Amino acid sequence: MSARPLVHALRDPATVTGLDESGWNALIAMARAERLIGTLAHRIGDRPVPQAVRAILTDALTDAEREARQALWEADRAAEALAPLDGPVILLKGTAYAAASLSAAQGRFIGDLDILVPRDALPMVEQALFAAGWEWVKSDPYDDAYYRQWMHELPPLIHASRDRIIDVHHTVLPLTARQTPDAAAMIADAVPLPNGLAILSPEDRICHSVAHLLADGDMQGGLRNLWDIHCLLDGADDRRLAQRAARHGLARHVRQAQRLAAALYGDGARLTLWDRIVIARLLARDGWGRERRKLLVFAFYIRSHWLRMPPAMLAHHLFTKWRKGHRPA
Amino acid sequence: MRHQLTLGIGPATFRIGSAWRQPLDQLARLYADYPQPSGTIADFTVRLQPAGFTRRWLRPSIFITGDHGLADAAPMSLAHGLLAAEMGMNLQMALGWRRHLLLHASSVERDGRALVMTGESGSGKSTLAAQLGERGWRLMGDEFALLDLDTGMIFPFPRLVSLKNRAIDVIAGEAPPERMGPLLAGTAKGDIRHLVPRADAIAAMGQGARPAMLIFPRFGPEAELRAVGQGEVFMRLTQASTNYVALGEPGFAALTRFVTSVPARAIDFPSGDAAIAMVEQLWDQLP
Amino acid sequence: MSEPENSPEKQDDGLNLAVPSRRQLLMGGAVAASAIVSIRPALANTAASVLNCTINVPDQARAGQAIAPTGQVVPAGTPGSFASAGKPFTGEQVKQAMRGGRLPGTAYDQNQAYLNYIRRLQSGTSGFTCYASLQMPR
Amino acid sequence: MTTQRYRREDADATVACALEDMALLYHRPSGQTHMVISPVPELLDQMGDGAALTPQELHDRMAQLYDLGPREEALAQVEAHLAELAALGLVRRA
Repeated sequence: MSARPLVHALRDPATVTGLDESGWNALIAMARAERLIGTLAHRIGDRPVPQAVRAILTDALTDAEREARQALWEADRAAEALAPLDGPVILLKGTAYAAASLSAAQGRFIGDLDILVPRDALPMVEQALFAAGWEWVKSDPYDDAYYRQWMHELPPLIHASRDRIIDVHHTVLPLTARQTPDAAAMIADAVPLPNGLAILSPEDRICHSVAHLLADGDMQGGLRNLWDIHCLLDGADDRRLAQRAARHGLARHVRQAQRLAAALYGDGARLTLWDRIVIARLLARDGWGRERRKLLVFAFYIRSHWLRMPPAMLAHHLFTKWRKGHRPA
Repeated sequence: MRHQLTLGIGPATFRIGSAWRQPLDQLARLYADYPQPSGTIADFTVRLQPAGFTRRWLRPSIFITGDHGLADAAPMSLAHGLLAAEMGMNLQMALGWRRHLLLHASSVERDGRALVMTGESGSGKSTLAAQLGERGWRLMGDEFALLDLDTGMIFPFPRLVSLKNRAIDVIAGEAPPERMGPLLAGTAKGDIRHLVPRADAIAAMGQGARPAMLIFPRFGPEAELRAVGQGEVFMRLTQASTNYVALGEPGFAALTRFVTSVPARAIDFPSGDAAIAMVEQLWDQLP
Repeated sequence: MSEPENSPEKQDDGLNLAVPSRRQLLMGGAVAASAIVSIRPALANTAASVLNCTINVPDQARAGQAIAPTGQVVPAGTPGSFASAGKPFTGEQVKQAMRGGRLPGTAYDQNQAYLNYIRRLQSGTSGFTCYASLQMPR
Repeated sequence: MTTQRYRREDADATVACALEDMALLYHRPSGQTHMVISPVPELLDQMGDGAALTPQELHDRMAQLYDLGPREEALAQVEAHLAELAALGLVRRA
């Protein structure tokens, strides 16, 4: 048992009408575990489904709608707090898709607010956010220094009265990653929004999402990330995308993402061995919502750290974390 | 998962998976009289899974999770499996239910009208509801009261009543042994036994009632009665609701309708009997 | 038991709550104290406690620890921190202190630390704090 | 006294409900509920026409309807309340 039924339902929602009761239980549990229940509800639309399922899908759409509204409000508060700086502030990921009402946003779970700012604006941005009521999620000096030196973002901040988290990025991948995407070019080509914020250009949105999935992360929530990419690729200009990907050193990753999206959500693609391993990791979810293929998942977890930093520093980092009793979340 | 059970409580259907048979057997026995849910499509999945790789056999301990989970939920011993399953269902309702405003409150019904009682854990609301349930009131629920977003009616969630410590003997004296669950000794919250609601309360679990009074009960040194301002009632009910924020404007409309139409009292009581007397007296004074 | 006079149907869409008579308008204390409390279920510990019962500083589960000036709970004896209050404060006492008064038996900066702790009680995961603290053992 | 202007964007962004001892505001764009006491309902009411007002202008509008006490003190309080309303997004800096 893997997450394949979820992939099938997203690719071809008409097929869900053939599901029996245990099939529905499994589909709903894995969709919730992968945080794709809202997207699934949107894809199914008003096709006939059992009454018990209709109630669940309606709840999911209500949640997604509220989620989008709260995410846009959080962006509005960030725009308000950072307006005096009049430097570029670019929305990333879910909030960006919602702000530009892209297809990727429909029914999507959004969660934290991610923004991209020029690296030299970080101190002013940090100060402005503090003045407007944000504070560190956890004040741990080691994390703080580690983030500032090696990571592509500030430590996460949480707003005192709204309990919403903001991640401020100054580039796309950790500074130590093998690829070094051109953040300045992404900022320069950003598309302005009415509220003073901006979103990445269509090509850069894809490159950013691909970098997050294939060049950085341990693929937690990978099916959702790949669904974003599948939606963003729809109508993208392949030539410009290939040029942009090359500029960011992500050409290989973007081509792989195109194959994976076509294989899972599109009309199919010829897959390499590495593609199949990645797909096996993405589908590691069963009909009870449990993560499966634990060793494979753990291997990708180690890989994500390896990609972020050279071995010596990785050992030091893990040792310090272990000594401070940090359990991986 | 190795073992599985589907339960219908009030309007919600739960699919509970477990690595062990014992908790599900206990549940099935205690929920035997409950109407079978119309189908097996579940609103929520609950999982009782081993807390660690070896914990399936070696000193088995349960990690409670499901559609919604708590990363740092404390593992529980298999001996407390019944309680773990109950908490697993509560967790899903608290985090996932959207079809009513969920109030962390107990409720009972008499002649078509509902009495709602809310207060922190240990305020005696479950025990009081159970006692009223044995004295001519219909028990609607001891943990969650479901406020209908359109009509303002209260709907039941008649799960097994969880009795803690002293309350066990109080209720054991009033309810027949076959409606009492096993004694779960030494849980994180002391000794616990479950009480199966009366058959008529279970049969009527689909019937709502118009809320007529809200009470904030509290176990206290001496009997005391205090009116509670609407501002304070509203504030405390937003704390006692786990889905108020998630419901958005319909939640605001439902809660303001409740607060402006249902009179509220805070009662301190030194004993169960004193509490029952105060409740009956307040209820008789209702217009 | 009189029915409250504003029946539920009278829900205003505009904001014509204000009574337009030339009455004295309470403008707030010396320092323009907040006339707004934003509901967040995470307010459980503070708001409900502020209105009528008691607040322990820090809460019972962490009784032995101390309070840093920022209001965070730190190990007892941390330099610059204040020992726990020992006895709970009533809702009224906290309400007065938040409006510019002082918690009984506290020095100035000790009072600030305790108030920061109480304000910090307000942050927490939204929606679940009230439930988690009731069911899951700390 | 600053010349910062404040404006209330659209009146139906908030739903209000009067309780015995205070008023409740549900703010649709943020999904937040606020419990408010005087002078906040009165201030918002006076800004209902969406005009961009300085604290002084708002104070003078209010002073026609209410006794706000000594002008100097009341002005400072109007400005403080406006700043807090702006932080919550109930009004906007114009």
